[in-house]
Amino acid sequence: MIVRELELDLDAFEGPFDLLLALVLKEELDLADIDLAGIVVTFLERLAEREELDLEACGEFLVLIAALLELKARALFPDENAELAELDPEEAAEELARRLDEYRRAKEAAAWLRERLATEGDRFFRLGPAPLAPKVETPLAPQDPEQLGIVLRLLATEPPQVSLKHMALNFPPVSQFLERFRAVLKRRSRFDFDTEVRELTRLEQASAFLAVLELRRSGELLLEQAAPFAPIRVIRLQEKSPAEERTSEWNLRSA
Amino acid sequence: MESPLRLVASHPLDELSRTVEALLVVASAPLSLDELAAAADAHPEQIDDALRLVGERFAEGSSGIVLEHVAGGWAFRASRDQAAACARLFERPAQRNLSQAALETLAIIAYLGPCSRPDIARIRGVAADSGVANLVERGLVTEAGRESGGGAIRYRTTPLFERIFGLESLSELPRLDDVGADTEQIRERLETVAEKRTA
Amino acid sequence: MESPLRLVASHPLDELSRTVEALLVVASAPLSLDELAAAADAHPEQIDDALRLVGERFAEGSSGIVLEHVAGGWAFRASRDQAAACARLFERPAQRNLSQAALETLAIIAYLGPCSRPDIARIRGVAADSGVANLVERGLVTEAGRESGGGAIRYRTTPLFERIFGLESLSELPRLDDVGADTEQIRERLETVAEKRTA
Repeated sequence: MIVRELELDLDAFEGPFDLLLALVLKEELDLADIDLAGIVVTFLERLAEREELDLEACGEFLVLIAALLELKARALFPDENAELAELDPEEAAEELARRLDEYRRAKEAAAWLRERLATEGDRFFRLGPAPLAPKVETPLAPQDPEQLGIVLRLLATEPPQVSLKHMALNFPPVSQFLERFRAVLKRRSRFDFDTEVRELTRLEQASAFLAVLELRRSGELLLEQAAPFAPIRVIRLQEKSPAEERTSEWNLRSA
Repeated sequence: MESPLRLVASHPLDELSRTVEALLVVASAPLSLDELAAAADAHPEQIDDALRLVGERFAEGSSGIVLEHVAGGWAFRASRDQAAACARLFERPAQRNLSQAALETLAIIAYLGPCSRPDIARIRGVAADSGVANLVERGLVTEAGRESGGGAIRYRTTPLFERIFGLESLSELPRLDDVGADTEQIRERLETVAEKRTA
Repeated sequence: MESPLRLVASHPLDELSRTVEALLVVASAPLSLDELAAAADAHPEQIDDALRLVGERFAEGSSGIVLEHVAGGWAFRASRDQAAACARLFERPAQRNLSQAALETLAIIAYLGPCSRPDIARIRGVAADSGVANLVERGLVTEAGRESGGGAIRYRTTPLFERIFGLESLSELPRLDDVGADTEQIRERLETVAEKRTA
């Protein structure tokens, strides 16, 4: 399966995954409008149609979707002092762009190598020694036994911590929060998103927010925010109250 | 070889080209100009001249054996028009059957020079363990020491890699900096988003 | 190729001799008449004729490469008058330094006693074994039975290893009290660190 040829049929986009990536990178498509969960579902469906698990496709897909998720999460929480990388938004943006670019370079270089392999495939040469050549034996000079102790000691030394924090983006499943918020909305007609997720890590909060967006998309709730950075109110949709009323109600209660 | 006063025997060019032929037919890897000069007991410039002669004798179209400059040295290979016969003699070498993942890993190692599995994983976003192991087994990459202080093992590409891909050296890899403009674009876009949100 | 009714294309002799040259220059073992015929897609009699032509082109005295008929078939070799140059190519000065991989592998086997390739790879934190075969070839380590239950082959160091490292016996290895009091402790320590390294 070729991931970049994955045919997508989303609300905001219809076409191959590759085109979607290109449009996102060219700013012609706002990631905020893209239903990433929909892409995952499409991929899983295609995957399920196959008899064998295509690990390579899975790997490639994970890289791409993780990058998109990260981009989307960053766009949604640009002001958050992201603990996941301890970078300020600008640095994070730069780091992300750099990494996406690095990966794209690797892919381009790989494409070049593949082409080269095809054009150079008719160059045959001998691997290994010639049939009638003398055997080479390279004698080893005397060695210092101290070297053995040194390398073993090095092997027993804990390696310096490599920061892979930004690699370990374990996005908790959005579905977990879908269930949770549905349950909350059964008990209460509205809740304060910030309060609800206060105890969670930033990553969990990101997932939780994606879940809330998903519920809004499916028409199960409404979202409200009085001003940028004001608390986000989540309101069960069945409740038919005009926006103004809800706002005033909120003001009354908070007064 | 080390002595600056060593007298280099004068070789009629023809004789020297026969020496070069002999050395190349028994060598198991491409030989550099210096290696050829040392073995032939001649000056590198003389070897250069001899190689020209050998190259004329063993050229694509006129001979089944072809002299080529590859992987930092000189070597014989089969002429391209004999590829079909060679393919019947050999299985397609494993080195030429590379998955997309393997090619990406190889590209990263080739471009970044010695780099570790965490480096590769960071760029590809997936664990590089089996991919690297596979390339090591095929002889396309090899260990190149550790990161400082007992860190991860680093890897580099081998001369075989250059030979398989027909590269005279790694510097023949195309530059990829034309992508740079896009980085700028992506960064600007991300910054714009950030500004909008914090405004 | 297996069909008895296969039509053999008619090869101008010159073309066929180029095919034979190509096959011989890529082969790592002498090729029999039948092998050459199969790969060249020609009749053995035609190959016989082509070999005569190749033999004339690559003859002692006129070329540095010489066609030779040996027990297993046909192969190229260096001409006799180039023996001195070839000897210089293959005579290598004693190697002074072992690679990081070789040194680590030797140290692990020397300190921990018989180890399998997976053991070594795990402790070194590499995905693939690179180098045990090389150490066996050099006579520095040798097989020492299998892991219990028909597991992987284990290796131990040899008397040559002790001689090269100037040790009367393995008990003379530099002490590693700071790493662990005995082999078991050292092994545990190495395995703990290895896990962290690959985590």
